[in-house]
Amino acid sequence: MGVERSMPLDLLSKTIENKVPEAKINETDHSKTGCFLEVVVPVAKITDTAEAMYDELYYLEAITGLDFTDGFQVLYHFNKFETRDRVVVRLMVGKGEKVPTISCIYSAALWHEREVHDFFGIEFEGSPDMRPLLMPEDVDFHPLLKDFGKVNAYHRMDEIYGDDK
Amino acid sequence: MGYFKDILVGGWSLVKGLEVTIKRIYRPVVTLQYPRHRIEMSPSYRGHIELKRFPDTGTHYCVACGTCMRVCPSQVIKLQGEKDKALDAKRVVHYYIDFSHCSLCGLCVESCPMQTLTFSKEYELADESRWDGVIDLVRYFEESAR
Amino acid sequence: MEHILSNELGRLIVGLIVVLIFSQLNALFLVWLERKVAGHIQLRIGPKEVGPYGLLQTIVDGLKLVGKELITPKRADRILFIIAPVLVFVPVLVPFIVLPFSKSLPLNDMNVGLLVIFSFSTINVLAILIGGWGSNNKYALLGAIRSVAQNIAYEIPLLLSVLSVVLMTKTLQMSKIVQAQGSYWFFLIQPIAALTYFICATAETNRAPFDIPEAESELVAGFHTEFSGMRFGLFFLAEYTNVFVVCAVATTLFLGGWQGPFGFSLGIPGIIWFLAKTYLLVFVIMWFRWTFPRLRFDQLISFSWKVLIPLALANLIITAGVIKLI
Amino acid sequence: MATTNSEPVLTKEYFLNLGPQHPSTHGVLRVLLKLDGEYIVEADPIIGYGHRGHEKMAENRTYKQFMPNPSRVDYLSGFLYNHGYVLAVEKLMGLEVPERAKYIRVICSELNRISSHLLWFGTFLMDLGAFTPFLYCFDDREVILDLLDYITGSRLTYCYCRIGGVAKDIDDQFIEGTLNFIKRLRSRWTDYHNLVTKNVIFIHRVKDIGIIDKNIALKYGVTGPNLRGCGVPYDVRKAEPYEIYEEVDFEIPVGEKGDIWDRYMVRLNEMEQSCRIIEQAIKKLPRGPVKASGVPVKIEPPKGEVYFPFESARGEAAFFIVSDGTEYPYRIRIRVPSFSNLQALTEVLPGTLVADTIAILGSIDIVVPEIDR
Repeated sequence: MGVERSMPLDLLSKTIENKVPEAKINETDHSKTGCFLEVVVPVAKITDTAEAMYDELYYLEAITGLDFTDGFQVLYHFNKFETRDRVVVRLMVGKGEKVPTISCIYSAALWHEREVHDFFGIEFEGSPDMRPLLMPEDVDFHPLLKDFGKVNAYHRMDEIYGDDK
Repeated sequence: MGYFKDILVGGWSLVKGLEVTIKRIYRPVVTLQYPRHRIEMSPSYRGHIELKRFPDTGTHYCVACGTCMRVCPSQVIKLQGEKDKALDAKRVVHYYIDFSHCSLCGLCVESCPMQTLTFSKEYELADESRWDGVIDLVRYFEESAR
Repeated sequence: MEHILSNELGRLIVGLIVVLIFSQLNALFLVWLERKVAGHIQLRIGPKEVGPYGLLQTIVDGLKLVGKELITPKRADRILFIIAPVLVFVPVLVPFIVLPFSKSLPLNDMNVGLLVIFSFSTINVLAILIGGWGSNNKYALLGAIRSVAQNIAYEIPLLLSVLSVVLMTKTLQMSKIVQAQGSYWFFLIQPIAALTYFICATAETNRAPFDIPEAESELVAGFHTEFSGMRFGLFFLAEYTNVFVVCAVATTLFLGGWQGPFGFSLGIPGIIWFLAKTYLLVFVIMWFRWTFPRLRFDQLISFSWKVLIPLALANLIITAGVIKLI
Repeated sequence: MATTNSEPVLTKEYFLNLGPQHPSTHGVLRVLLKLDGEYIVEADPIIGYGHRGHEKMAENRTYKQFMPNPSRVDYLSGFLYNHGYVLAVEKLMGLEVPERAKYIRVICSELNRISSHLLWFGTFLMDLGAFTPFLYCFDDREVILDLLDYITGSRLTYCYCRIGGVAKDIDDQFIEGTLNFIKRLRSRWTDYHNLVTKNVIFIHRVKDIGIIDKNIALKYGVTGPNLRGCGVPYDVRKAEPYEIYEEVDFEIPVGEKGDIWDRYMVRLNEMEQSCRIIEQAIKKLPRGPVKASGVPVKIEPPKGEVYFPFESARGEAAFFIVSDGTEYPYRIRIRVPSFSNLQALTEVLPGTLVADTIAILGSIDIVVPEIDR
């Protein structure tokens, strides 16, 4: 599917670079991954990145957690209403590391973060509300962790993402 | 003046609404009185699976290979085969499905190498106990022959 | 028998027994009718299994309700909770004493008949309030509060519209009001009063589109959320009896009671005329219910104060003026 | 009970649990309302009662075995999810699907969209207190269910798309039935408009109530008809066209303010647009196979990830799949539109009446099991 990106690439990249100089910005093939841009930022800088995204009128599609043997990944998918322009912001989160919340910028993030917390036990720092969302109130396990229940595979990050970079 | 116009327009819209419903009173009903009238199930209706009877031999071809058992996402199929000496081939002896857990995806039907599984047209499947959902397809097959 | 009937007291006792039986059967019949009307409007059949055309369905349902356990919630106010269903049902029986089913049939043709009806129908609100408050349930309380607000708003235009008829006939006696409509029915010369009365009557009986106190998509069941078994049954029967009563009053006031159109009775006995007209109005109320969405509570009240009351008041003043001139 | 106390009467705010068992919470949603009289001060939707763990299930099922699951995520637009999942896997594998299969999928998807909107129409009016439209809609919807039943074999939770095509070809009877249905649906609009759209009570109940404007939509990621109601013409079918949506001509209906009325009109117009898509697709329907030939028995997509969005009846839904190169997906994340749409209510509900709350809740068209997954 030859979907063209309808926004000039560098506009967003520049805004992000201004705010978060450490960000690694890669172009990705939309026809393969569904995203145009991949932004890898350090965990502490996610709030700034989210601010940059909000300034550019992106909305938050989803926050996804991924569990690997050597840490978590937290993926923020952003998109724009008027133009097709999906961006994925990738965080490499160590086990036990806390992620700053972005619910102060995107209200939508609150529930998504609660969900990620439910499923992976990743703590979001500064979040006003960390009650379990989908799980019952009294659960003490995180079902989507790869060491919970029946598991088919538990990989390191580079086993999946290593080859194509 | 707008005040009276609003009342009149609003009132008229209500009358139009009443007209729609009163017309329906004379229309024939669309519901089906189920236990008294029955419907034909559509040709691709999915009931629980059953063993297909092939007209040339008058029996099914299940060889208890277990493909369906492995492919089933809900693990509802359990089967047991035994070597039939007369035919010199493996034949199924018991084929259990727990229909209460089946999601009717049809993977077993599609993956069957002997093409001997099909969906039945059974739709009155209410039962008293959860164990009544467990059906032995071989017995079902034999009973349906009678 | 003759002797008993000629005796005033005997007549009253026999009448009361007949009223009790009739009101029960009537309510059961109306429940059946409602379900049938709803069914056919919605392209369904409605009850059909028990009895011919499902006529006995409601009786069976009633028996089921009688057999059910009466649950009183732990935190409820026991006295009020038990009183409420009784209080809601008794007053709706009183109007039957003065309703002029035919020329000779009003049980007691009091000269304040109309007043009796309206004073007793107001008790209904009190009962709903008691029931809603007593059940100590938030939905029930909200329903009760809504009901009170609604009834206060709708009593006024209701009485104003009735008053214009009373001005014309100069009497509160039901039979005299009917007799005054010998040549023409009052809804022809009092269309606004008739319409206002009918709308208010729908609101008064908490029927859709004014079923706000029991709005089941909002308040689950409103004031009778916590009532079970026959207590709920009494609320239910009272609602339908109430519908019958307001329609019967509408028939008396605006549709010529037991008389045929323009004085022609066409050989049909008065009671048949009366019941036919009443049930026609009941049907219209049911027809409303299965057509319209529900109003919101504040819209309902503003409709009453901004539209119905001014119209009824203007109508009353014009009527008074015209009568004075003639 | 009969306590006498001389304390002054205090009015205070109180909590009302709307749900989980309530006639109009469409499933098992619980909204904790903080009320001041009948006005809402704070609304806190509490979800998760219908959590079935589809995402965990996905990790223990092969790509093929997961096929029946997506349609159960949102049972009202099951076909769209089934379709979306298959498309995501195909994208991951780089699989090309025969033209005819694409057309068939789109026809069925749009039929499913209409049926979902019709159901919404009925239940929404039921929330407003009108019962009868519900039954009329079900009468119409029944035709769709019969049509889809005829080819897919199920009435609600379809599992008809296959990786690389569809399960079986459609026939003339289905096409004829579909065209007849469209004719029938179009003949019903006057009745619906007379009964509902023009009704003065309805208009008063929905105009200027529950406004979700562009700002709220951006903050909460509201998509679908709820977003289009406030005038943003965002539709995944146009923005990132998949299947044959690029080749058919249809419009994106939009509203102005984003109140209930706009959302209502958007959905009604969308049904008409879906009819147009179906008509065009049927006209263009090519001949040929309905299943790609080179689909391996074992589905083992290459390593990598894909985010595949598609337009469900309620907004932008998406499947995010991470593959480790084996038969089992490493992770499947399902982005459901109702999740974001419902969350926006925490901002929309305060200040409205209880009656409005029900209307707003109905108007955003949530399917609770979809949120809970």
